[in-house]
Amino acid sequence: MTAFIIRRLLQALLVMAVVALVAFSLFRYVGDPVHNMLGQEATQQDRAELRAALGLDDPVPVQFLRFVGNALQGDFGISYRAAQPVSTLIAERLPATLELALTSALFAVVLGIGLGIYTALRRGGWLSRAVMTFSLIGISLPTFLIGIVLIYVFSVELGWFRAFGRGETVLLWGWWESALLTPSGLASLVLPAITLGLFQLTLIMRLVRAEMLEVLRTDYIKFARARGLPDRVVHFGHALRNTLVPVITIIGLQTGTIIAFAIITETVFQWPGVGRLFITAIRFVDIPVMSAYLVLIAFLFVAINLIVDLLYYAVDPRLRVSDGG
Amino acid sequence: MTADRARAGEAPLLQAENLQRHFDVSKPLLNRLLEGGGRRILRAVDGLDFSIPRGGTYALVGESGCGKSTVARLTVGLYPPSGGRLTFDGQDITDLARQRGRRAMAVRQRLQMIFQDPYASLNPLWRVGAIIAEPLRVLGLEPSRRRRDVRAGELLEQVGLAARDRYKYPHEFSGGQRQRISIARALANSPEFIVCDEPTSALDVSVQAQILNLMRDLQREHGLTYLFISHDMAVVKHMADHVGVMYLGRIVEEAPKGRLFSAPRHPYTQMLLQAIPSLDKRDDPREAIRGEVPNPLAPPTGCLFHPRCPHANERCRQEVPRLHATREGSRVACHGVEEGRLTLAQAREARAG
Amino acid sequence: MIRTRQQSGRGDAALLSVRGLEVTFPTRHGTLVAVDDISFDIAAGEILGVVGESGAGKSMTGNAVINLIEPPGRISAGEIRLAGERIDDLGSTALRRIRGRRIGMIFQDPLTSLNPLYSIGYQLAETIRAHLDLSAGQARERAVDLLDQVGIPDPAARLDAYPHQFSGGMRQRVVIALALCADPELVIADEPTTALDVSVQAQILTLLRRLCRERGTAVLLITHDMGVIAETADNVAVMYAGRLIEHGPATTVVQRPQHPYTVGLMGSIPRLDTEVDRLTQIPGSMPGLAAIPPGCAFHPRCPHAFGRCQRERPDLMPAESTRAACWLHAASGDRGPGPAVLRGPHDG
Amino acid sequence: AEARTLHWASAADSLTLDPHSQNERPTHRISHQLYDTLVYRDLELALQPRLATDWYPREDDPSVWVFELREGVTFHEGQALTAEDVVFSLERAMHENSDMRGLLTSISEVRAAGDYTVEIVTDGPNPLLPNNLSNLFIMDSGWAAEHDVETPQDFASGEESYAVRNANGTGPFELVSREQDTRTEMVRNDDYWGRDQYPMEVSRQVFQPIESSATRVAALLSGEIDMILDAPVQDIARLREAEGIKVEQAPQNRTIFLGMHQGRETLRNSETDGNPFADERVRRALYHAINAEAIRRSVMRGNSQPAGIIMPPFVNGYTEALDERLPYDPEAARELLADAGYPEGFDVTLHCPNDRYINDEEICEAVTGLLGRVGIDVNLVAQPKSVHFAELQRGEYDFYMLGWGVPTLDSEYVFNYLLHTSEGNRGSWNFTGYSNERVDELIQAMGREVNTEARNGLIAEAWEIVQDDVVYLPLHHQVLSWAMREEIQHPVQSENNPYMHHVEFSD
Amino acid sequence: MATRELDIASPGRLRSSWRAFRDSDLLYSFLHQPLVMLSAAVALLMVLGAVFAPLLTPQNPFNPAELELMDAFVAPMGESLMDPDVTYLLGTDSQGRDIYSAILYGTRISLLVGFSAVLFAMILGTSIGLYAGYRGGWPDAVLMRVADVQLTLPNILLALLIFGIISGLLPAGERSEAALIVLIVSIGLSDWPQYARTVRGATMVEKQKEYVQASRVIGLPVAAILFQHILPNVMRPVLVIGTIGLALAIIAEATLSFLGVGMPPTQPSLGTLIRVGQDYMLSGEWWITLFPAIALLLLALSVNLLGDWLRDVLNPKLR
Ligand SMILES: Nc1ncnc2c1ncn2[C@@H]1O[C@H](COP(=O)(O)OP(=O)(O)OP(=O)(O)O)[C@@H](O)[C@H]1O
Ligand SMILES: Nc1ncnc2c1ncn2[C@@H]1O[C@H](COP(=O)(O)OP(=O)(O)OP(=O)(O)O)[C@@H](O)[C@H]1O
Ligand SMILES: [Mg+2]
Ligand SMILES: [Mg+2]
Repeated sequence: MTAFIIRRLLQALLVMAVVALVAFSLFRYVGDPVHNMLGQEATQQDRAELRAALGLDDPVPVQFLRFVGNALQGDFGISYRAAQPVSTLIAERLPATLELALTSALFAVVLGIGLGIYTALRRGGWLSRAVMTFSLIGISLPTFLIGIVLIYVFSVELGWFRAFGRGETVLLWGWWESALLTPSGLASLVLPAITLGLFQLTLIMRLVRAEMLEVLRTDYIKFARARGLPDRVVHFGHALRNTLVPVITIIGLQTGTIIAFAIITETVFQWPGVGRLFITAIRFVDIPVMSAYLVLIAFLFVAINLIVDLLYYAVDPRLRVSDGG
Repeated sequence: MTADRARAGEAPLLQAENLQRHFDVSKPLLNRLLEGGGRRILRAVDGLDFSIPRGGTYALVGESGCGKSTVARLTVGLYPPSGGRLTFDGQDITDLARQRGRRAMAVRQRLQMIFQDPYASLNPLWRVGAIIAEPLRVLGLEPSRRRRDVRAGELLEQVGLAARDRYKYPHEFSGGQRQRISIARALANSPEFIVCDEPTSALDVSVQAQILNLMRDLQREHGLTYLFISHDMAVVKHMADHVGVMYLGRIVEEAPKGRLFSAPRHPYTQMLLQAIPSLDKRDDPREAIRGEVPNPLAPPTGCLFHPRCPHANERCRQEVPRLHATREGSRVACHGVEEGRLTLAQAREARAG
Repeated sequence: MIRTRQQSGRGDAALLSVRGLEVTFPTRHGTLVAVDDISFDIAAGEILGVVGESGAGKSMTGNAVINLIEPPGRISAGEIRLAGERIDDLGSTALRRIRGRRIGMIFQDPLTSLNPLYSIGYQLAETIRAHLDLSAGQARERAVDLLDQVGIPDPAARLDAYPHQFSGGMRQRVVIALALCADPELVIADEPTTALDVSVQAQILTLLRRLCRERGTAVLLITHDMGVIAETADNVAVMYAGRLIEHGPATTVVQRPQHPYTVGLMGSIPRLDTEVDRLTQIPGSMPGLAAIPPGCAFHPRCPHAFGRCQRERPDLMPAESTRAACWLHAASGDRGPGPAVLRGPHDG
Repeated sequence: AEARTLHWASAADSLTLDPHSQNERPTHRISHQLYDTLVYRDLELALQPRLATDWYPREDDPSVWVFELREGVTFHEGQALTAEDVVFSLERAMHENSDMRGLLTSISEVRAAGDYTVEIVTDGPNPLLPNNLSNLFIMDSGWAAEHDVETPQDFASGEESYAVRNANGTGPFELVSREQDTRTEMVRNDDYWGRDQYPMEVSRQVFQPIESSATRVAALLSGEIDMILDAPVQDIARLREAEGIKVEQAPQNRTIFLGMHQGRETLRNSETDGNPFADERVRRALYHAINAEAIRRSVMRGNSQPAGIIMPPFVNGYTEALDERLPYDPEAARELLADAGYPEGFDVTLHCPNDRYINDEEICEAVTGLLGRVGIDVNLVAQPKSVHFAELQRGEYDFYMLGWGVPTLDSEYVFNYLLHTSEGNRGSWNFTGYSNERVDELIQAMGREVNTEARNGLIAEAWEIVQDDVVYLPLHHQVLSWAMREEIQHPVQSENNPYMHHVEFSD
Repeated sequence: MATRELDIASPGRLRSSWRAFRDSDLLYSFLHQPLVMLSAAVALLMVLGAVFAPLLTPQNPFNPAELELMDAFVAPMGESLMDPDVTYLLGTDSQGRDIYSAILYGTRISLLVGFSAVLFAMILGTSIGLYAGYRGGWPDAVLMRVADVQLTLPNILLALLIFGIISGLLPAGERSEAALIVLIVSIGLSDWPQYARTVRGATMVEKQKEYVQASRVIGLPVAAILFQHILPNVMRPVLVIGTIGLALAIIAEATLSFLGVGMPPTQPSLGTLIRVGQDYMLSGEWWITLFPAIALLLLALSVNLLGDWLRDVLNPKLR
């Protein structure tokens, strides 16, 4: 167990190191940072000064270490575009993305697991078929189209929900701008959360269904039936728990995916999150923001993966107890 | 008979000396550091000596996991041994698994293998004709595609199928028929020596009989030498001249068939024989059978069988017995037999149950 | 002790009575009949062995009894009675009171029969409490007791262990304990030893036999191993291509089989006590369900087949001390060469 | 007055709150809410007093402008406004980090001539100086010292300073919170000096940039936003019909045109040898090939005014005759190209912004098609404005789109930036390589000439030359379209600059 | 293919193949699922339409010179102002681009990007998977760890990143020309782990199978084993993933283009058309965005349906 966690941590560190290297190379080699900052007009002297100020004359490993050191302190430099520290930009936007991602993850997981179980248990039923067909449409509809349609129908035509931004926010703990506590914030959250969650929902649902069907075919389920256990126990006690083992991984990964997919939703709904920051950065070739976002997302993913692995331990005794031998 | 020839001093076709194969199944380094415990070596085959005379059938029996298949793979060069020596027709083939090139091919041409699972041993996407002709093609024995095709048909007929079956795919055949196809493939390069790894254990008895008969017929016809592996004592008795009983990677008893079955000396052999349900006797209390095969990663000290042996004493718990010849011409690795605690009479009695 | 032979006909005396059972699978090639018009009885305490080659329909028969046939397969005809009460048409609640409570089941593979995520204590207690009105503590006690009976050393300590911490033989013992949780009247054991090593096989069979004898439990023992039958069963039913072709006391069927298939089968088994140069072999192999020949399903492989065999399907008919579905034993009319030809190689 | 919040939106956000760091409209727009200028352009673009109550050249010295300051004005944080602050602000705006310094090049000294009098000394008489001050915001010198923002933020190198996120102006609104690219919230400054002079009915305003035009419209339609500054041209018809919403339009102080680099030996982004643009016939051919009417009709939905000159109509020096376009005549274009030695046309890369002007990318696309018809193979590169302008200013383009407004409302501004040979402080937006001695002379003379009539003569002559040289390809004058709730009363300001303290609610 | 050489010419062979196909579950289940047949028809139609777009369209929407600016915003079935003989079936956009032509050409891009990206990912992933699965040991561990990590990064994000990097490296003028390649590479590069993991798993199973051992016994070289035996046997799941991956790649391309980092408006893919058209959704020119959206949905849906069906048919476990 400890060994497992330590190994995972080491791997996580390795991943982060690689990501940092990519991020660093992005900053260092994609375009000339000095050129990006000063433009062509600048004098040789300006350039040399900035070059020295940025430490670009040091050996590359030193630069990399400094990059990592700065990154560890949350310093990713200054955005070329917004002329503000990247860390500030991200810190301002992270709450928005996290609130959106978590809401839609909740929506996707709860509904996805529920529908997955339902369609697996009522395999032939018309409702299951309808849900399955619908889910295929859900997978085939690009997220941005869903968003556009939702905006058009529910915001423009019906006027039920808000079409952009996150409404009024309140400041929690002095740094977290939360939109979950205001009516306009909640009204703003509905459409983006659905948009973002729909794709994940269909994925989770189809996965749960497939896994559940697989599990329902196993000998131990047959044996559980043969032992005369009630259907409820067989389905929810035995089948579901076994289904959850692989599903947990996917759901864990989905949470990561949701944060990344938020890019699209945030673009469509003008949601002031890190995703939109990133997409703007890409369009503006704003390298510091890109590399910071990369590091941030990698960090989130690594953290989520770690949590998923630990959850695995909780669910599957085969991992928990060392096989006596 | 073949046994006579062997006795006449002719060199064995295949000889294994102190053959070993170890698998490193250690946990990753980090776990070992944190949780203690050193490397874990699984001694799947741990010092085997046997020789197979030309034209004979040497059988290896033992329970699951005792290393039978590993021996099979070692002898045909699918694994390199971790130690010991393998000689084929006087030629050292210990390193066959690592060798390419003409010399190795010349050896491979004389060896073949038949596998257990009739469903997995044929590539489902290849036509039967191509499967059978593969050895001819790979070993370069028959460059002409047409002639290979014709030859595949002949081989199919030899094993009791129709020549036109070569255009079909494996899934169009039943288990027994597939095993015949496997045999046809094994015969394609006219090998002298065939390793049969439980060739019938996945088949129904009625089909098993067909295959066993076929194998015997082919042996006679082509003068084949078999290394026959099985966990079924009755099948072994039917097929073999000489039997080696394996337990946890070692041979515990080796004897000519007749002797082994009439007077098994090693307590494990005796137990195996008792464990077979008899068609004639009923309701015998088979309480003598105890325990299960230990985890090969944590084998017992001393005689590997001692935890399950009714005759074990302190020495058995500590000292590893070596194979030694008995007066009757068999070899047994048992302190009890060596010390005379377990006599021939006891053996006969045990057999009679 | 060998029990008296069960006669078909009145099923009142029997614990389990199966009549005209038919299991079918609709497929795109038509409806496949996996179990075709099978009837047999099991008395209380009796061990009935069902033998046959792979695909003969043994498992289907066993599953049909406990109504566990997976769709699209279904029982399409016949009736099954447990102690006189029909159980093949029960609703799911009623069925649950039968399964595990009155009929226990053991599957072939102990590796996959247990849910890997729950401790065996949990699985035992869960089953016990599903059927018996016991408190958690009592259920636990009973679980310990059961584990002890199936020969698991130090049962109280092992209760919280998970399936993967047991060896194959031990796991099968746990499975048996689970099947016996509520002291069922009948146990269906579907190849309980096939996946095990020979030495463990013997132990499990001995255990199963002992427990059922002690409790007077009837057993439907499904296997393809004649040796197991000979050693364990009182009566034996031989299946071929979904049909019952011979039914009689085990010793008789083993020693003096009456159906040509059984004869061939016995001859094809290599034996320890006798030496033959060649085994008897039945040519060909059992037909697939989609290609069962008309008349006697065995006739294309039968050395004694004659005209009638190709046309008419034989029912079980008395043949010496067993009953065989073979026209050679027909009481009158066209009986072909007669049963005298039926001499297996081992019949001396 | 009752509390009224106004939510308004526009495509772009202010880049920084530092009022001297960037000289661009979205930034000024916010600054105008928070800071005051000495003078400002009202809704009719007339220069009006703001912090200055009066201004005049000193009678004894025409190169000194005297500004009388309003008394009793305080900054949001309470400091009183004095002449010191004005001097400080002007000097700050002349610092090399300042983007405003181009407007102040003629100033040689700024001095306080009393607590409420400021004198600005120029290098020679500069009759138009006040025109340059309408976007020059006044900061508190003490506050600046306290927060170490005495020099403007160095935007290019990404400097972050206190003034970027905080503001202490004398303006009608005070900053509550600001999240870049997301939201800027301001409340009414109840101590504003003009509290009684202006309606000041808006008690709180929230500005949110909304990039996507469809979302902007949707937000207005669904009621989340009360006012949008850049109603997409395609949606104007619908917005007009929408209940409770009105669209107000006015010609904008901006003309859209294309520039061609005619000075270099060979084009940078082209396979063609030499520089076709160096030939006046080629430039004229391009002019003939562009169907401005079709662009107006299709791309702009009628919401633009085809232009023949690169300045808006209300600028001094403008005449209708100058604004007459050369006719759309692809035939003539082809002939001219053939004459110039390009019968098969040539290839060129057109660089466009895609988030700066109304339908900028679509216009360029249309141009691409129109030029394609006369054989000119245009490779279109559309990029965000920050990239576009950065690259443009680095002189990397051969053929580009630009829009120009004239805050001073005088032609000299256009000449100075766009047509003077690019050297020193002059011609700083002339990326065409155009250099004409006579024009340069005229431009310099315009700066000195105080006689209006003579000056207008210089302007007319200069226009004649450059129009004849076809230095730029004018496309159209932009029309501003503001869409808002019907109850909001605020006519369109032609600089596209709403003054929220002017807003009245009609209900 | 390797098996080609092994085939033995004979009339029986062909007949047997055909019979095998005719009797196969594949054909049967295809013919018995109207929805699947419908989606196959739709997919086929769209592929044909895309391939033969130049022959089927009145204008080349990628050539600005062919666009008639005065014909902008013609409604579906509307007539051209300039040439009354021309009717715009699905209307035109702000540039006078015929939406019908644009959809066919856009589908072309979508399919081109989709197929190429899938092919790229498939070849890369399958090779890595085969190697890792067969070789085992530390290269396997390392490669799969990389795949794991990459798998956690959604393809859109990765593609965006790769796109960002390549854009940073290319001068602006070349970006739009390189857009197609960049799209293919970035989508393809982000999708390989799927194939690698599946193929690796299947290879590990397959290499243990006795038919592989049988070939090793006679000394068949590793490369031959991999390509003659293992590869064909692991292709089924690869094909399934490939089909589903095609739908995903098409969506990814549309999404990237929608985000404005894909195809430029002068060479619009379906995603670009939707993005551009979105601006006209409220103004009444619904056709500019609606028709491309429908085309995209139909394409993705039909491919997804086919993929779903293939997976069910090729995976007997799921039936
Ligand atoms: N590649 C391998 N890596 C690690 N351990 C192995 C490997 N191959 C075999 N073993 C181990 O070696 C031992 C002997 O295996 P082997 O397959 O030879 O047994 P066997 O006698 O053939 O058993 P069975 O009757 O089940 O086929 C077993 O414990 C097995 O787990
Ligand atoms: N879902 C199904 N669809 C069609 N046929 C089936 C299905 N399940 C089982 N069968 C067929 O039913 C027949 C009887 O199967 P059954 O499992 O009872 O055989 P068995 O005698 O138990 O064989 P084994 O010894 O292999 O367990 C077999 O021929 C099998 O192919
Ligand atoms: Mg083996
Ligand atoms: Mg079975």
